[in-house]
Amino acid sequence: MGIQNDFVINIATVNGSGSQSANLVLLKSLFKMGIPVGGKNVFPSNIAGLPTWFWIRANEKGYTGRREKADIVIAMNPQTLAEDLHLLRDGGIFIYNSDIPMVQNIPAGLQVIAVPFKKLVDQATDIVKIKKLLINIIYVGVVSELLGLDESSLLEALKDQLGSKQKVFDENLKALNVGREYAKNNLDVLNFSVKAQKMNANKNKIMIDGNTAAAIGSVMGGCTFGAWYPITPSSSLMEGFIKYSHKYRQDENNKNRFAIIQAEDELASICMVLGAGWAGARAMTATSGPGLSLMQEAAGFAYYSEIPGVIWDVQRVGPSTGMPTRTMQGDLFTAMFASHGDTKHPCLIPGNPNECYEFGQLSFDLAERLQQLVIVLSDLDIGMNLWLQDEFTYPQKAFDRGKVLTAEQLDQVANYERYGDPDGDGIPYRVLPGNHHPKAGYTIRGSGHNAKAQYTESSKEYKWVVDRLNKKWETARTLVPEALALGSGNQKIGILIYGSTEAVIQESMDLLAQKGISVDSLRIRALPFTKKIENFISQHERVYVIDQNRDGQMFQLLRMDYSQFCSKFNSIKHYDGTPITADFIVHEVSQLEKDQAEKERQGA
Amino acid sequence: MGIQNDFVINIATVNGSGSQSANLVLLKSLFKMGIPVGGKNVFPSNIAGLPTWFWIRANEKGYTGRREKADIVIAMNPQTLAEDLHLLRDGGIFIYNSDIPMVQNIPAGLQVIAVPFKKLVDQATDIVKIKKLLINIIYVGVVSELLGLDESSLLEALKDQLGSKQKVFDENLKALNVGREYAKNNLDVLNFSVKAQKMNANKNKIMIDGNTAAAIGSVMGGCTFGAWYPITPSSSLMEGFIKYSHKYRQDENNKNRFAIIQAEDELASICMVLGAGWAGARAMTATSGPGLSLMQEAAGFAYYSEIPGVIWDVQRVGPSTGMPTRTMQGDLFTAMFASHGDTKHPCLIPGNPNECYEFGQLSFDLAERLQQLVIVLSDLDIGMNLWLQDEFTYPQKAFDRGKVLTAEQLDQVANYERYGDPDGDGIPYRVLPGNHHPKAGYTIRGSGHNAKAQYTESSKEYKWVVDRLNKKWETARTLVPEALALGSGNQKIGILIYGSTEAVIQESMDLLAQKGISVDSLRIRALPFTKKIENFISQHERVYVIDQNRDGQMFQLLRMDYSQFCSKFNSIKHYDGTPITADFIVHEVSQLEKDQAEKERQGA
Amino acid sequence: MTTPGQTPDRPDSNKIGFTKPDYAGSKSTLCVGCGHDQITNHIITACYQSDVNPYELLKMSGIGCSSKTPAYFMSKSFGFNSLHGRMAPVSTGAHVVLPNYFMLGVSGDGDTASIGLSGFCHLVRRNLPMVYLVANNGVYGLTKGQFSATADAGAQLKSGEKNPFESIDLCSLAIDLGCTFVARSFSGDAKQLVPLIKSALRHRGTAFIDVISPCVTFNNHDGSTKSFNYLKEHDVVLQELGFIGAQESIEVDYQEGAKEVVELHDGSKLTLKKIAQNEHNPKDRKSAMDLLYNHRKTGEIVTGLFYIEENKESFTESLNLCDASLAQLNESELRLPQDKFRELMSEFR
Amino acid sequence: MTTPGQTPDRPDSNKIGFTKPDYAGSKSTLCVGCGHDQITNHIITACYQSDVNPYELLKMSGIGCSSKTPAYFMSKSFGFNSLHGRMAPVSTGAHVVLPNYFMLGVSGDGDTASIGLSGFCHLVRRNLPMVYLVANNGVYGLTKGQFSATADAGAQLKSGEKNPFESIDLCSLAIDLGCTFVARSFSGDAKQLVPLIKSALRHRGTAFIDVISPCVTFNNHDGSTKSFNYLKEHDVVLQELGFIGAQESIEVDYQEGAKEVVELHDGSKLTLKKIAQNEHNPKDRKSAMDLLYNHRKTGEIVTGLFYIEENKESFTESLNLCDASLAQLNESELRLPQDKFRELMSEFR
Ligand SMILES: Cc1ncc(C[n+]2csc(CCOP(=O)(O)OP(=O)(O)O)c2C)c(N)n1
Ligand SMILES: Cc1ncc(C[n+]2csc(CCOP(=O)(O)OP(=O)(O)O)c2C)c(N)n1
Ligand code: SF4
Ligand code: SF4
Ligand SMILES: [Mg+2]
Ligand SMILES: [Mg+2]
Repeated sequence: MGIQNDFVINIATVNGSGSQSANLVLLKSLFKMGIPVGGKNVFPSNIAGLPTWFWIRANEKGYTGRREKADIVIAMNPQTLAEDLHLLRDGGIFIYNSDIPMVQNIPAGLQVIAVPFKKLVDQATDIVKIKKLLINIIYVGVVSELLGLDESSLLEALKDQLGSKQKVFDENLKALNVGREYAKNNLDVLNFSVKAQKMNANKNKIMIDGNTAAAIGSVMGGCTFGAWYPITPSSSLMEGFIKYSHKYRQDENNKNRFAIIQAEDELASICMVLGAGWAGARAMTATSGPGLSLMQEAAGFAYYSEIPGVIWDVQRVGPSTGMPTRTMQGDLFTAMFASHGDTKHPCLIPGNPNECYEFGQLSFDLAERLQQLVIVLSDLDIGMNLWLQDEFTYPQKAFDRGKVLTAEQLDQVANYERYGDPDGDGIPYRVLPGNHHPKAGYTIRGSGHNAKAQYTESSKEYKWVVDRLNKKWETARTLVPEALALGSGNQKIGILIYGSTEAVIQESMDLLAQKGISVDSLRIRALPFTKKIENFISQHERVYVIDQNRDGQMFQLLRMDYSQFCSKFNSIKHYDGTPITADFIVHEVSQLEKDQAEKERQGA
Repeated sequence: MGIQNDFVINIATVNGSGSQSANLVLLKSLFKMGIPVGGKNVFPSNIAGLPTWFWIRANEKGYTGRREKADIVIAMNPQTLAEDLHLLRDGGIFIYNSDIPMVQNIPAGLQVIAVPFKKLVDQATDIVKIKKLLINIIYVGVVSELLGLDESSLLEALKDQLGSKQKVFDENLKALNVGREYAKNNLDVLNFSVKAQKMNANKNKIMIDGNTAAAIGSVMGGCTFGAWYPITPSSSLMEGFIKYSHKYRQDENNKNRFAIIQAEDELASICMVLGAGWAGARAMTATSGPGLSLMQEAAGFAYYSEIPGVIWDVQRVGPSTGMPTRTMQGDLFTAMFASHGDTKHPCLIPGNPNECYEFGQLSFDLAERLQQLVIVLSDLDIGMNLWLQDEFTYPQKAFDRGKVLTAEQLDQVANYERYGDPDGDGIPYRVLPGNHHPKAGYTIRGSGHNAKAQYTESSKEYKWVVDRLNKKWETARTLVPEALALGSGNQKIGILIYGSTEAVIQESMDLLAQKGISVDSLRIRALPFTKKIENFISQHERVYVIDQNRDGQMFQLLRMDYSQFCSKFNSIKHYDGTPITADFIVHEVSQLEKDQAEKERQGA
Repeated sequence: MTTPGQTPDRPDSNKIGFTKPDYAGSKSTLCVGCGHDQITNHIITACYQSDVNPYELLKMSGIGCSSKTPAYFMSKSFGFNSLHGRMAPVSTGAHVVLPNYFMLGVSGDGDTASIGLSGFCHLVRRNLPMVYLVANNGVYGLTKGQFSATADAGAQLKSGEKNPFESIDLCSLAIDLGCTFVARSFSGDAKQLVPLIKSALRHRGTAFIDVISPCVTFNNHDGSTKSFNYLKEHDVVLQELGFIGAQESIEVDYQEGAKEVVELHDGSKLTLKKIAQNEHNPKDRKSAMDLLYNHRKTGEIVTGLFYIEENKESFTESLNLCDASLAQLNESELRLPQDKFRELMSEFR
Repeated sequence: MTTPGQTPDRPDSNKIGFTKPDYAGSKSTLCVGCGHDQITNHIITACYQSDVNPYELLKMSGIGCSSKTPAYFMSKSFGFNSLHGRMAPVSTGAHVVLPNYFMLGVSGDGDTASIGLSGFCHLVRRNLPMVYLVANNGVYGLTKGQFSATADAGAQLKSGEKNPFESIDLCSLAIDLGCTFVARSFSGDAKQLVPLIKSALRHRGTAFIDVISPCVTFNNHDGSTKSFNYLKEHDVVLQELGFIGAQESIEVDYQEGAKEVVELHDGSKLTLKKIAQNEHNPKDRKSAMDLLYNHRKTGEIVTGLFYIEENKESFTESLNLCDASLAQLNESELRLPQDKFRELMSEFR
């Protein structure tokens, strides 16, 4: 009567020790067995030698978000042994390296399994240099046996991860088997209480991180220009874009259909995006909080001079440098209001890697349609962790390059104004440098200008343009991706979420339902808010807004726009740097519901 | 039956032509005559040759804010002659230079006076070089005669402005008299419909701009360190601080009790402030919107590492470079939420130069007490225009340097924690570099840290510190300057204003009262909001929030914090770059009141 | 292809059919007598005379009086009046999309040597093909005359305030950073500046020209080292410069032996005839540096072409760009085809 | 005054009574073998041996692996681990308030030559008195090994990617900008780096030391020009350096004629004995530049003291500061007295 296909394994190691590949073998084995699974890497902000944890969650129902406690901890890091014990649920299994002295005061009820890794690795290899590395694959061997992993899936995963060189593969395979043998011969494998069983949930699924997805999306979205300055956790996004561009974007003469510039800092990278966007390229940069802060001035220029461009902000924990390797949804204000003096930007908020892929494309359509910066607010949890996702769909639509006039089209226009509003939607027509029509040339500027793009200090002309920009904002509201609902829509309670909270929303709703609290949910996917969001709020009696930041930034933005509904809003905030869990949401909502019931009883 | 001591004169010239001194002579003459008066300079963002207007408003009731239309226009700039006609109220007086051809289509009812300035200046001097300059003083002469200015006040003002060199003074005096003589002999002075009459309203008053006031305040507030990068309209603040520091802050050996650094940019100036603030100096910078945008990243560092410092943001029109020589209250969001990842800063919002002086001092007390950046949101209208003010009061209180432990005090503390909360108010105790106690030394950082100032990536330790920062925010709420009320407090309608709208609030209330709309008003002087603001809102049926920006930023912030009162709020926005007028407010409020009455009637 | 506005038949047309007024911009709003307006005129002359198509030129700038000048020349061209200190990265982004366009940037000493210093250095390091011109007056004109970082040590403001810091010499800095075309000139010296601009436009990497351009309002008094008078007295002209277009026959202006000839990227030629006696070799970085260091001590302002290198790879070349502009590629050129896409997806299984 | 922790009686104490452990910091979290940890050790040695009071030293840094090092030495000192690229302006602000304190900054090549370049240049230009040390590994270590701007042209990443751009030579740049103490060293060369740090601490302006400090994780492979191996093969040591404290008698380490002696600000001395044959004169800027330019062509990395100038006014001097710290002045020292205040008010009437 053990657990089957519903468990969390947490592997505690140090970074730079090579454990990452081993952990991926484990994760991918489960994936290949058809079990829904997710992986999260909790790593330090240094390069080697500090504590790292890898969380694997396998769940037949498809709940692959984070869970607070593990069923199994594999404790390889002596530094954190004591605290790692507390990562286990009651009755959990603690597998540790018996070469290091075990701590005292083991919580009652835990099952402790000591494995003599040093001895085992000596069996696996004589090459001293690789012993440290191979220990990792040995714990995979041990645990795979305990869980009863499907052998062919395991070997396939090993091949995927470590199969590029036969020698390396052989070494690892040997070590894997040493681990498996050890378990078979020394541990009570049969009665191990946690088991994995093949199923068939992963057809047409992939395992991918959001940064890679965004990189692929940007390629498919026709981005031809990237400028960046490395920063965790966004670097892998641009590095992915570089990789795929080189691989898939060279023409028949091996010439590049893209340009990617590693800039000297974020001030430069955003300005390069402005230059390229003005000249007509689909241009983007990727960064995280500190970089976004540095981009504020240029963001205002883009807003006022109406240059399209895309910023990916893969959010990490602030304030300031904060915790670069932890996750947070803390940059909503900074993104939406980036820059002084009445500036605002549409933001897209992907909830998973699939949406990173989609928004990698959509962001450019919107940016060019609206002639604005579009800021995509991803986060470390989406960007760097491995999510189980539907395979991406091949784009069906052509690029929407927005309102651009060619020289020929300009000939048809009587009174061309770069900053006019002929269509009444607040969006003017662009001309691109390179357009040789005599009416085309204009000087773009961040200083006051009139509809004709001429410098002005006239109150009237100034006001006309900024009022039009406000009209454009209302148009943006109709173009940004719609919020997504879950649930019947008939409940009294609504939960408003956004971003990576997606990973746990279905689980939360199911758990709440089990507790007798039925809820609907709506996931916001963009700023400014759409009508559907307003409707959702108006149709529910109580609305819980879930933020992964301290200040409840989405909650605040909602109160600002929908203050008429303010009495409905409740704020739930998770902000310790870890991804939010269903347990947390369930706990908070039930608590608040209980308070509410109490209040009502007293009121009654 | 003309107008007496209640008029607006608008002088249209080009900048760099020397008209500014002449205009000040006129302004100061009125001031010295004891008539309440204010002066506003509407100048272009270049150095010479473009249209400039100087507005003088004299009003016996003390209404010295901007008024939409002038009673008298002195039109010296041929470029703007046509539009200048429209600056006049119906029946206004248009004095122009008859050397330039007059425009056609003069609106009916205007009184047009042509003055042959070229001929007059030929009488005033033979020196070709100074003719252009002296023309300015000639129009002062003409108009002073028409208005009937008190001769001794006029001469005193001339001496103040141009008396430092006898020769210059004599030349100007001669020109002034040429103008006066011309008016006496050629114009119907006696029946001129606008007159100035001596009164006694300016006892203990001064005429000063906010930047100068802030500079004096910073000196009196013990600021010893300034770092800046020039930007309109903030430059004169720091230049004032430089001037007064040099004049009043040298010790007996002519050594400086201050250091002021012209930095290479705003990134550097704010970082210099952080360095100096950390080391214990009262440190400030002054900037405007673009600079504030560049300071975002460092602002977050200050917030998280708890370094005191002061930023003066003298706001100008955005977005982006915008209109550098026009006024706006557009940086509220940018200031309050400066930086990514849950950052927020207390802001002070002076309403006039006197408060610039006060906040020049208070800002440092608050910054050091709270160990935070304090951002003072002034604007171009306050900062660069001349306001009639009560003479500043000499400070009675000592500096509040906040919680700082000396080495001796550290000896008494058992468990010193740089980022602890021993008092429960969210504010820790600082130690300053230079403190030689073994417990003192710590490394300040913008990365995750615990109460002991040690690097951390622990969720628990991280959360403890940011929760404490939130507690500090609540403490800030109790320390920032209280909002100021006008009116009986018993009205149904409340007006919430802030900043330079102060100049016209009394006038607006009086005018509204005349229209039968009695209102109370409250002027917000800081963020976060105080209890008094909440009370004001709760005690009024309808609340008009007046912003000088397009997006109603204060309105939005209020809705965010007081969404329970959202149905009461109405937003009034003025954002064309000119200072707001009482007429505008009256118009908007009465319109909205009419709508309201209509609604109520229909509802009933 | 004739672009609109070309009138090849007119006698005053240049080789590509534009007359001088085709190179005009809107009316200057700078102070009367400002050096920057002189530069504007020289740019117009240079572009007109050397047959630069205004439709194929991008005008770049930052913020400052100097950065306003692009509005005052060549209205037919697209211009980017960017942010203070950001001309360099904005130009970098734009260039990549239109690599075959001329790019001419006018910045100020504040814009480049203060707030924009890092961008400038990195642009030079990348050898971005553009003419980067600094209208150098030693002060922040537009904010009313504070010292900039190019103000010389000991130079005085009108107020008498003295600059305590050594000036940043943008030319030696550029040379040190590997800039491939480095010159200094004076806004008043059409004879020198016009051929410099012409050659700079044909150079295949970053062409940097530091033009001393007096600010008549804030830095033209005694005690200034950037005033018209100071320049008149201290300008040491290094060479007599000439430019010969690729189409022109070299004999026009070329006498064996008397002049050094540098062949530029497109086949046009820059000719140099030494005036000042010195050992300077404009193809040797060390020699160029020595020249500058020697003159620094004397208070003289040496002007002319200091350094030129035509063989270094330009930024554009390092990017290995396809022929079409990055702005003009379509879905089929940019997206993975279906099969590749499926292949890629399979990597994540 | 004895500051706490001083134990002058112990035999292993230095002249001011501290033992070497008094200079220790917390445990390094850098990769095993990282050059930066070597630098940490040399700093500790230099400060201990040359009697630097840890209570009177400020440790500054930016962000990067290198910028973490101040945490790993001298825990008694106050430290400022600032923002990426902002060590320079933060140091400038702090120095002004505690001008008599030693200030020692450790930055990275990314931190200084990329995002912090402008601040670095302007700090040098101001001659801010501090030791500005760059732990230069040619890559961004902390973000996993991308090229930085000091990577040499042609240098290779582990992936094989080649750097197309010329490297920024922070030493020649510093010299050009008027830096008054410019040296290069290698993290593995205690003999050279320790006396350099000692002298740099006693220098009265900006002392810049570019220390090649290999990144064992991302830039220590073949093809790297900043690897331990490359350094071993290409390091050309210019001089044998020595430091003689102000208190020490000069005879200790000084032989007439054999060595050049530079007297530092506080009376201590730096001695130089030429090793490599060359014309280099460390007191002449041009000579220092020539040295660097000559070696650049050869692929050699010349290390040693390139340039020193003890007479230039430091930033602090230009500020004409009062004796008391700006942090410690009180109301009566800072406010106008009542009468002056009234006088001032009357100006606005
Ligand atoms: C971020 C920012 N900071 C400051 C300013 C104010 N500002 C405008 S122009 C200028 C200096 C211009 O100096 P320079 O580049 O030398 O041009 P000049 O006017 O002397 O030709 C400054 C500081 C600004 N526009 N933006
Ligand atoms: C504004 C900002 N951008 C980017 C980063 C990410 N980042 C951290 S360290 C670093 C580079 C460090 O390189 P270097 O200074 O050479 O130090 P090293 O790690 O090589 O010693 C970068 C880009 C950041 N922290 N802040
Ligand atoms: S202020 Fe100086 S730089 Fe600016 S336009 Fe006038 S003269 Fe030229
Ligand atoms: S990554 Fe490189 S620079 Fe960073 S600690 Fe490791 S070896 Fe040192
Ligand atoms: Mg200038
Ligand atoms: Mg590095």
